[in-house]
Amino acid sequence: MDILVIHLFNALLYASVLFLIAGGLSLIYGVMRIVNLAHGNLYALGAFITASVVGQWFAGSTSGWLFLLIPAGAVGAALLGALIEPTLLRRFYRRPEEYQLLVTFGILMVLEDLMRFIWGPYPISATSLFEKMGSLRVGDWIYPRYNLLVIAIGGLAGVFLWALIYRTKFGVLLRATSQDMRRASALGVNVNLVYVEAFTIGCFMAGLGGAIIVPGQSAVLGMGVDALVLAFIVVVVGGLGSLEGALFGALIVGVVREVAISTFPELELAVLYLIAAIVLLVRPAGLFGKTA
Amino acid sequence: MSEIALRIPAARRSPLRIVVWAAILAVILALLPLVMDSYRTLQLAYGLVFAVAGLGFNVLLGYTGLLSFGHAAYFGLGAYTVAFMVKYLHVQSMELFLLGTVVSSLVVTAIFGYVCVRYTRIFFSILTLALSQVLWSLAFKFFWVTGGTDGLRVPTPRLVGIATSESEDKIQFLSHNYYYYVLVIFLLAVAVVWLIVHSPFGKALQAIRDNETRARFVGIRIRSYRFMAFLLSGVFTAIAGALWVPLNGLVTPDAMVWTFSGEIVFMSVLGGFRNFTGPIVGAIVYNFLKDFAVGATVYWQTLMGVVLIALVIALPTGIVGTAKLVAATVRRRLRS
Amino acid sequence: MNYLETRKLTKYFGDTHAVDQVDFQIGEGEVVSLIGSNGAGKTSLVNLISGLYKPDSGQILLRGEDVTRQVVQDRIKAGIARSFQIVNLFDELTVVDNVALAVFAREGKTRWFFKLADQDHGVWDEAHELLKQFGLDAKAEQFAGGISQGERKLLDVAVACALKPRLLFLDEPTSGVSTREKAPIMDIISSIVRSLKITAVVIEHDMDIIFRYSDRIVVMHQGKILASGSPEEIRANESVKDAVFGPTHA
Amino acid sequence: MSGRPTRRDFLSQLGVTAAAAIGGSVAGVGMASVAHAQEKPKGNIPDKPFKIGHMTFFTGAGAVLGEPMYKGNLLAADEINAQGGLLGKRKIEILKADEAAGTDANTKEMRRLKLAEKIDMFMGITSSGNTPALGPVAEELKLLTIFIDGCTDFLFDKAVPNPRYIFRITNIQSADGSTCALGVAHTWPNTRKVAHIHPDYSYGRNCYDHFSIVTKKLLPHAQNVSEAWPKLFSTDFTPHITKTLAAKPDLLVTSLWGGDYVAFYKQALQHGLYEKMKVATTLALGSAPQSIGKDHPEGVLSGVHANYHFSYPAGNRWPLNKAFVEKYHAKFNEYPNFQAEGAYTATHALKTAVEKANRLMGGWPDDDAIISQLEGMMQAGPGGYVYIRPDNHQGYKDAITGFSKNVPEYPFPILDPDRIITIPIRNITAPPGWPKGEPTSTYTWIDQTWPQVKAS
Repeated sequence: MDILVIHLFNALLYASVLFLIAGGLSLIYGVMRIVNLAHGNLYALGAFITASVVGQWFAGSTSGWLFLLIPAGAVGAALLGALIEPTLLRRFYRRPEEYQLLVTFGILMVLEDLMRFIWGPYPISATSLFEKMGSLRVGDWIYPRYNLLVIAIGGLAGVFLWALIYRTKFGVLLRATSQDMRRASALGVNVNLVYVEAFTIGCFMAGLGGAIIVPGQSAVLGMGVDALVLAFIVVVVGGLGSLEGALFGALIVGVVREVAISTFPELELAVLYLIAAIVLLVRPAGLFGKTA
Repeated sequence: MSEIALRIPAARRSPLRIVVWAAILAVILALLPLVMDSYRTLQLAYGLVFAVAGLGFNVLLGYTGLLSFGHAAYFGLGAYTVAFMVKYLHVQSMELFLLGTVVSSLVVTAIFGYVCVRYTRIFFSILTLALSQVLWSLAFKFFWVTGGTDGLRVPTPRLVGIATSESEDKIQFLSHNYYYYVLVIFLLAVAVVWLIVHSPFGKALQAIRDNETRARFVGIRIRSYRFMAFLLSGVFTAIAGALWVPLNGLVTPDAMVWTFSGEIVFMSVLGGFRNFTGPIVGAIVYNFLKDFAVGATVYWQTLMGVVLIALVIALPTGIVGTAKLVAATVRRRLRS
Repeated sequence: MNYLETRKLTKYFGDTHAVDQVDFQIGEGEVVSLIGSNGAGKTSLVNLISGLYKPDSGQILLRGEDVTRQVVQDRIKAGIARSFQIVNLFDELTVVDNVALAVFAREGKTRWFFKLADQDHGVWDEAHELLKQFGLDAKAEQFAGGISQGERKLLDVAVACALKPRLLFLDEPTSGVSTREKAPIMDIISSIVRSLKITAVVIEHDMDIIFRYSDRIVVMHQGKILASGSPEEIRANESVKDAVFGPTHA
Repeated sequence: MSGRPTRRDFLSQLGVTAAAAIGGSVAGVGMASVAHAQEKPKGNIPDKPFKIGHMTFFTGAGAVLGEPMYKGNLLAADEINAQGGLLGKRKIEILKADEAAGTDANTKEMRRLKLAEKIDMFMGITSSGNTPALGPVAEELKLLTIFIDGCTDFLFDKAVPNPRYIFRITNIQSADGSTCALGVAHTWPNTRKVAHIHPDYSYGRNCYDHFSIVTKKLLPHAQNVSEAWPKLFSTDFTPHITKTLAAKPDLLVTSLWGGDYVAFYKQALQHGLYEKMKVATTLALGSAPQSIGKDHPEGVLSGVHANYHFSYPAGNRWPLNKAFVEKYHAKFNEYPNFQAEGAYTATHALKTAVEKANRLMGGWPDDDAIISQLEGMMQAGPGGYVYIRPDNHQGYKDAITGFSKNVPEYPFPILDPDRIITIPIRNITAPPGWPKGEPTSTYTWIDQTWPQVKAS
């Protein structure tokens, strides 16, 4: 029985981080109809920033205030997003997809190098926070408390986003722009502002995903490209542009991965692509998506 | 509309004139190894191989309007087909390799194509990407068959039944005998693809690209045409993969990974995918460019990334498209 | 026997009855105008008959033969063609390519891989001939995306005509064109349709055009057929006035 | 049953020793190569630079291994250049190339370096996926090459069975799994239930295979109770840890390395994994010694690629090591790993070969002369002697492993100096002439020639 709880925690842990990455990707697609291939790099950027702020600048500190520095990575990723959306991406919304994909592919390459330039080749992490929280006893098992914090943050981010989109004025503007940009624009919505805000929120989520993992895991070069492929699987399963889809997609991927690792370790990798392929076969727009 | 206004329709030229131009180009390509060092010749051989892949890829992107982000799978499939034929069937003949590649790629693209052509736009891109990653993870996982990350080695093949002796210099072989072999296949591929895209079938593909609904309403069965285009595209890309293996000497799952698919897209856009010659020029230039970047700096990714971003912003029609536009402007100026 | 007949043809979009149990007939060689306010179901009816939509229920009979389940391509073979309200062209092909493509498709030649399209002189001669009839021959080598709106409307019809249809649906052939250009466009279309004895259904809003060019007028309202008759009969019909032109239009 | 040796007998027959090692192979012979290094070269030596193309991971997650490799090469080149260069004349110039560009691009780059940049020699390579790709290319190019790592058995088993131009300096991959298993058999002979966590690529599988075949011979009662194969460069090992804990093993064997191992041990600590089982690793302290914190448990069998750890040979016992570690630390502010040592030793082996060849024939030696000197060379490096086998051009150095221990001198754990385990490499790798086998020649050699020990 206890082990089921542990497995559930593991699945939720993975799903929380995936939801933050894929949710951001999906949000951006939903509003701007652009698939950002550099999205995984924003996740990596969040991880590197938080790891260097918490793990390097304040390396000796044991203060509890350090927890408040975790979102530094999310803020950094959001700032970068707020910078590249108006300067680079905006001119591509009316252009064919191949150009959108390629410009973000170019950004991916540049960001990958930029992180190496700033942080060097070695993995960095911020483990003091992970250790500080210690472990929790579940029957015969002990489990890191920090992982539960990650799950909580993932859940809270989901609730917050839901509230933002369905319960605020900004959410109304966002949904209006997403459904019909021209009409929203005609009705006096500042579409450009909505775009930059939506993109920034999407990047913030990706950055937060990276930021919350570094106390327990580490920031390594190349993590962004891997994360992007996983996020793709999530949005393919859940439906591109759907936040509920991202949530369910992340949960499905989290659970399937946990089951695969503990029962068919050989399939850890392949099974995720297979789910994506099968879902696409049955429901091309994903479980929660709408076909264009 | 604005992008259409930028372009000029290709003038209808007599096939004779095109054949003459192609022949001149072929002669130049055939003479280049005599004046270039063996290293540059090898680079050109790589460029021609990728050009074959680009030609195939562009049947889908440029002519059918479908952006595949999974073409590395077919390239890698061709490469692995050759490696399997060496390992399990002890075949050495390059012609048999090419034949085997055509067969294997027909089977796989038929399955993938059947699935993929039901969708368009970004859904098509993501589906092709996901399916290519399935192949990649199989190549990666089934190491007892594929060698996993170690990959599979491919020795010097027999060309038109002539074996090369062990003692012969491999670089000499690759930059001469094999270069000309690649050149011949490349020219054949150019001829075949050119014919296909200029056939009524090719016109139908372009019609589907431009306007799916209207294409249906002139009586074209969209899906089966897309499926045929998918097959053609996959087979030519797989042939490129088969040609590439002897040059590289080894195939690993890297040849199937999605970022390599991105590079194939990069090449086509670099040359200009709305022109027949675009992907050819793009593949050759890309090859020299990446080679230069990797040699010049450890931050080669930044260099390539900046080139890509600058390209899509400033020269969306690629090298060939831009060159045509410049030529047309100059001609207009001269006339007035 | 009617050339085309629908029986209780029905299509819903959610709760909206776009086409509601419509029985529509047209005789061979007739030119019928389909009128009604926006959302009356005119275009939906054409979309059902031409095969763009699948009906929820009802039947479509072409020369007495049930074609309800046929795919678009088979209906085209049977002689049904159409143009579009919002121009549907192959924008990145030339004007003559647009027409030639329809000819190639009609002759089943688009399955040919290894034959140069440009060398099939029969097809190109036919395409140019058709363009001449539509007054578009001067624009033959321009991109279809680069010609004027009026020319695009004409080309849209020309592409449909290149299929040698027996039954042609023209969905607002003069919409989006200035009033001055409307009559010349309709003159060209009408003369071609009449000379080839094509059965035609025209959706239009411009009443002058409707009364001038149609043999018969069918009025739709809220998914149903409200009235059908000669231009004079329709002009006199009070309920049509209310439904189509609004009560104030006296 | 009389034919079967006991485990203890067989281990001592293999030469597995664990002690406050004096380093048998290390003592006495001393600094021969260093001592007569500065003889005046014979004949006319050109003074154009000697170009070495150094390809390793400068980007991506592999850079954690690549950077130290380059630094080792750089340090040795600086030392040689300070004396005027090779034979006092030819300064070493290093051209960097990024291995992360991909196998295909690497092949091209090697060709470019040789054909366009006209390099005299090629060094480097981290990934075991890349040596089988580049080895044959180097042979085709007739390019003198010393691979530092890329340690797969596959290179000299299959890809280049009869090398002429290529050499490899670090140990063979199969030695990692075998050394780890011998360490376990020696230290924890009562192990019954074994769990595995390996990165899912050839290195992980190779470690798994060789650990398994050795334990089959030496620990007949041991059985596998769990296997997990996380992707290389993963950061979340939570499910793999859960799976391992659920199987309740006596021992966990893992070949995770670099950032993967760091993330793994931090997470495992919070799950109490180290308290519930013994842990044996193949590369834990190998990739970047300073990246492991003092929170890492002591007494973990800590592999160093069966090759080198900067703390051994310790102190003044082997001055080459002391000097190397000090210079490296002074220059780069970090401690060298096996890659740095390998690249450093390889560069000095080149110097030795060039000097010897010059003494024999005078002038600048051609590649064949250098190769003939490298073949069969016994080169003293910081980690002890490395012997370059003439038949397969592979560097052989005694395998070492040990147990993690915190000492006051370093802010990270090192190998417990009192319990270093060394094994003569020839006893755990297939000898010359052994037929090529699957998955490796060493595997079939162990399987067919090692006795099954008596169950105790």
